[in-house]
Amino acid sequence: MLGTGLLQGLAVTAKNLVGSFHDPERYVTMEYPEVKTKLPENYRNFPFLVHDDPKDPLGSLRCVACTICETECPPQCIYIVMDRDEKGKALKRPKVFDIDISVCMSCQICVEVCPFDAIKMDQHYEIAETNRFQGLLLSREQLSKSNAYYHQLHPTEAAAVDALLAEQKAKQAAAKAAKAAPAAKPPAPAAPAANPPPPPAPSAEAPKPPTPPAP
Amino acid sequence: MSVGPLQLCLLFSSALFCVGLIGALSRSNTILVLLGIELMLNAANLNFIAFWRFGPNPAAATGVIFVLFSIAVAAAEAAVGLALVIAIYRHQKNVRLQEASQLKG
Amino acid sequence: MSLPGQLSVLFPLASGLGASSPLAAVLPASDSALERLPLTLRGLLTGWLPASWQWLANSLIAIVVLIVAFASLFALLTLAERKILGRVQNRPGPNRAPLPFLNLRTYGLAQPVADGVKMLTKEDIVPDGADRVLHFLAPIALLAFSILTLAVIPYGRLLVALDLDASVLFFFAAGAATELAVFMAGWASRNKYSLLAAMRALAQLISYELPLLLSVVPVVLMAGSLSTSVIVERQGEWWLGFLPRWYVFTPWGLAGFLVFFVASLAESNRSPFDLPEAESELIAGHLTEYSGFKYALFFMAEYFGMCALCGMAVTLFLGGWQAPLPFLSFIPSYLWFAGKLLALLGVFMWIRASFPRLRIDQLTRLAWKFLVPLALINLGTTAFWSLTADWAGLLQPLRWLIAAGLIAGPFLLLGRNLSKGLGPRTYRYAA
Amino acid sequence: MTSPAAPSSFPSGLPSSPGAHVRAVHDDFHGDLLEVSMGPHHPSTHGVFRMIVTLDGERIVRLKPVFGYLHRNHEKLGEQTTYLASMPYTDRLDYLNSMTNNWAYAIAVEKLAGQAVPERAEYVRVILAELTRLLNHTCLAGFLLQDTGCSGTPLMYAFREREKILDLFESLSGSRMMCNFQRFGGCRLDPTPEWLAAVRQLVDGYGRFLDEFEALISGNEIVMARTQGTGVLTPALAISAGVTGPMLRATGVDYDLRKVDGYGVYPRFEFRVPLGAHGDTYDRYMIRILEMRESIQILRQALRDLPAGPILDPKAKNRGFRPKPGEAYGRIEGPKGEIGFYLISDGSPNPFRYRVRPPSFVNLTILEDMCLGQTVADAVIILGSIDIVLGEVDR
Amino acid sequence: MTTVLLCLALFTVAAAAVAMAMRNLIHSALLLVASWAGIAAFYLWAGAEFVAFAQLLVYVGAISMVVLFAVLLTRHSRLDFDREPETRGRVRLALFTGGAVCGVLVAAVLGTAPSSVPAAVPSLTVRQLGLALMGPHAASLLAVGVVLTVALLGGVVLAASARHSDPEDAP
Repeated sequence: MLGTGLLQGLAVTAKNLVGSFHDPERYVTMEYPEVKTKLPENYRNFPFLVHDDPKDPLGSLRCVACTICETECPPQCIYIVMDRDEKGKALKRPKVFDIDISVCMSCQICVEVCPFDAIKMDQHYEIAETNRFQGLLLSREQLSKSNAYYHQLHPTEAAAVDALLAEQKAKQAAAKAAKAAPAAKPPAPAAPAANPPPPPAPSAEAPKPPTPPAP
Repeated sequence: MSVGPLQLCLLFSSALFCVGLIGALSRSNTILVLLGIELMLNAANLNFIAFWRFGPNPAAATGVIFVLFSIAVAAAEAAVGLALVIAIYRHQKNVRLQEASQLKG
Repeated sequence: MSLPGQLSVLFPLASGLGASSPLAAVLPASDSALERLPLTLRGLLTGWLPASWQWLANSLIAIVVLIVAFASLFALLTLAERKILGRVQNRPGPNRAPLPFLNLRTYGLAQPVADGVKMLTKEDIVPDGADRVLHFLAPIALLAFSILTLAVIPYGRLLVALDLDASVLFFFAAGAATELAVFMAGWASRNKYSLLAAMRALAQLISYELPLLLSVVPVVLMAGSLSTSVIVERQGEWWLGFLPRWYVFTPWGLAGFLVFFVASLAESNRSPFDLPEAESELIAGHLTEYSGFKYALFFMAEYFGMCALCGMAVTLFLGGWQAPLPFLSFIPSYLWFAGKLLALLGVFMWIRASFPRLRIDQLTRLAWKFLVPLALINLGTTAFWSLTADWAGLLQPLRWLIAAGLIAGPFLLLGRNLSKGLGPRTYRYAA
Repeated sequence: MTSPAAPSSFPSGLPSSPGAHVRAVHDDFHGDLLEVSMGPHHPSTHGVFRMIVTLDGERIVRLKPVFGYLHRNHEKLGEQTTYLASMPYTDRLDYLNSMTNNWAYAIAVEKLAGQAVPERAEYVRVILAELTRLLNHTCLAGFLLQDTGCSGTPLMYAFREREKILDLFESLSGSRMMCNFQRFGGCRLDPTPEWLAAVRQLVDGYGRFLDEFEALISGNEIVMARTQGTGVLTPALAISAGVTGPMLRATGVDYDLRKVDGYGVYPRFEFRVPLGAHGDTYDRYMIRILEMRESIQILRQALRDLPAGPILDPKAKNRGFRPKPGEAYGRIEGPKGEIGFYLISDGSPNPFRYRVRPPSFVNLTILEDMCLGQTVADAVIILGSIDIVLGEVDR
Repeated sequence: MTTVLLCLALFTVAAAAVAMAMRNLIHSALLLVASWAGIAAFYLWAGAEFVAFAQLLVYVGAISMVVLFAVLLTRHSRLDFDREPETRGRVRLALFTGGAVCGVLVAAVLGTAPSSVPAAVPSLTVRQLGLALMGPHAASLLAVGVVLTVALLGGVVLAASARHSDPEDAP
């Protein structure tokens, strides 16, 4: 009969109207600034750099400026310059580490490819800025976050990383001890088992940083 | 020469009638010609109401009833007339009265 | 003759809140003070004026009260509509606009104020190439005609702004002009979407004016009057002493109410008949090129029209301001009217939240192939009902049965014809 | 303009110079046909898509789709970046269905490199693909009804359920829509038992939601009147235009890559392929609803049979990946149709040629054929029923 | 009360005259609607309430819609503008004829002695009107009904058949 389908539809909407007052399943809005969803541990949005010593956030960065992430980054939003001493010898730490998070697409590939567990994904998402260029171009100082912060964001993952690093350290210490004893073996590279990092070769074609025009 | 309300009404109606007449005669757009004729019909209706209102026997509702009938007929006229206009338009792609000289399409 | 005298000649039966109503005598002596409250207040305000000015003052008061009451109802309705729509869609609806300076949210009650401020401060844009005069006149005309229709609805016992002998006719005459304004808006905007909307508005009006009027004829037939006050009075009796004799509780009244309801959804451009402003097809239809205050006027007029049609439906079929049960008569009549009006408006919103939109050819087909025949058959049924008014005893149920059959049969047949070729389908699966 | 009765001479009395452009508009208004440009900014074009519609009254006599507003060089970007770096870009193709895009791309690369995939990963991929199908079809039903003129109600119900799936994606992959989850030789992360339990819970509740949604929509006379018989697509035209996915099956052609190719572990599951008979908008809608019900069955079986084991092939190499020279085409049955990636390797870290076969784009090509003779209102819902995502159409 | 009448008359005639002179058909139609509304106001002034509302309903509500529809459906080409030389003579002729008719009418009206004006507005309720319609005028009512029905059918047939018979209509 004409109209039965319409009545059925009206019944559904009426059920939802009433349900929105007593059934949390039918009232799903989170009123955002007051109430925030609990982020899952895996949540990612923009990368940050992990440092181990809160007293020296820049000096204790795990990053060795190997530029793997810079090469692999799909939108090429990472810009790294290795720090060098006066003689031009690489110091294995970044002098410049910039991430333009207005270009970053939160793909996490930098995290995956980093052999030193130095770059991790942040979860801080309230990053709206009125300044399109300077405000979203994060430098080494802004990117550097403590390991404790990393633990806070991704506890499981961070624990695994810490265990791995501790294991490596132990191995390194053992290697050092072994080296001290026979003093013949070459030093083992401090790297995870899977992929030894290719030699950091800052080529001439390294992507230019997204130079912001002067405001 | 005195002008009572009845005369005023009649003058009003004559003026309206002439406006309709001039429009119907001068325009070549069929729709406007029809509208001019409508206007003349309306002017005639004005007379009926005026005579009913100021006439000797307002209790008899004849004037009002005549106007009601006239409005009904005018509606019919408008409906058929405009249907004709659309038919003409579909046939000759314009609504100029001068060119609608054939009854057979 | 003084100015008010001239005006009263122009509208001989206009009487301002029913002072010279033919029904003035029916106000029961036992009426409570609450029931008389509006009249008492008006008496306090205008009682001291000379007689010829009193009429003018009363009319002005009626106009001001009507506009203020419905403007505030409009503000509340916009909020209520969004709240209901929100709740149906499992969200809270607007609830954040705070009261100015207090920072109190009060469930979004300040939202209409915020909307109003926004509307008033927006730039008024008239497109290049638009017909400026018509573009300007359209919202004003629409609002004016919508307000006119509000004048003849009896809001309570003796509470009618314009108690005409032919008020039902007046209502439809004024209501018919609203689509003209929609057309003006659409055509004057010089926008193709608006033009399409204007065409749709015209087609819709022509189609739905007829069932709307035809569905009212039975009521006029049974009440024997075109006056809304009389129609409400006639529904004031009781079956068996306690069941209300509203027209909707008869077979022909129910059918007439449904036809009227559907047609009034179309007349007020409400979903599922909101084709002139179909946002998914025509952006905003005739409103596309309107902004700021003009847009607000359109919005307001739309709600006024909706209120007027709902008020008319209440008056014609739902017993107007009559209480549903005899012992509830102590509640003032205007409150009953307000309750029924709000309930009907709620149904309008509920429907808007539930249904998609029809297509223009389906819309006209529904009118011509379903509503008009049904209304005509309903007219015949009403004639039967009126002829068998003296059937009593066992004949009474028979009368009900015959009348119900006369409605239900054609309803089923017409419905089947209308939905020919449509229906749920069964699907096969690949082997 | 397009008017056949274009005026040959201008009346002498018209003012000549001021507002010449206004008179041009005037001509538009007085032709027999009305040319309306729907889009690129239009509520119902699902993004920046434009239809130049020529109308006779409300009937469409010509429809010219214009796209490319969202073109961003996807395929050339794929040739400039490494194989792995293309993976997050595939998320952005059909941004509703990143999981299936990822899978199709992963299959192409795995074919190219001869990479094996662990069984657990195959199951997880099926689970994610079917969740994506639920997500996509739910959204589509909501959008389609929104196009028909519902004031948001079905859309909101659809989004309510979609959010649950997105929550699952977020807790698994870290992102709601840009999942970037598949890797060559498996998946990036192993789903936890809690996550699987949450999926199970969602799957159990989804049938209830579908019932309620269908009660609101499928039997609704207005929906049937609007969608039945509009935008009819014949099987012959659909096949010759290369239409795939639910749109093809709605015409009655039995072609589902899950059955035809039997990729992944699909042959192990029992499911049916619903087929339409009319090829109209209602069929396209209903086929998707029925496919969702089948997806629920697949999900139940996959969750039941999910084996233990590694999620990523230990020998898999994602970074510094250099396949041997060769070519490969990997395709899967995405929610919108056949999504495929064609790759040519020259042995370098970047593909020599990277090509996407986007279902939205191919399905969109027959829009005009379906819309001719229908009204504007129909064009909107026909476009809605094709189920396009402009990110994939324009690439 | 003559001032009200004068204002109404002036408004109505002016609106009609401008409407007839307008080049833009939509403006013409809308001005004519205003003029019809003026006539309705005149009926109200004269105390014929029912006729006034009927006039509004039929003219403002219905006929105006049909006219606008006709205007929109027959999107006029520029040939329809009345500015060609051959029409000038006709306009002059029409003005002359109209003026002549007007002169005769005005002379006739002014030449007649005014009748006595009834003091009060005649009261005519809807009930009386209805009784009169169904009583002495029932036959004419039936005839009008038949005319309307035939006109409706004729209009539908005319407008519908024209659409099918035109092969050029198909794009």
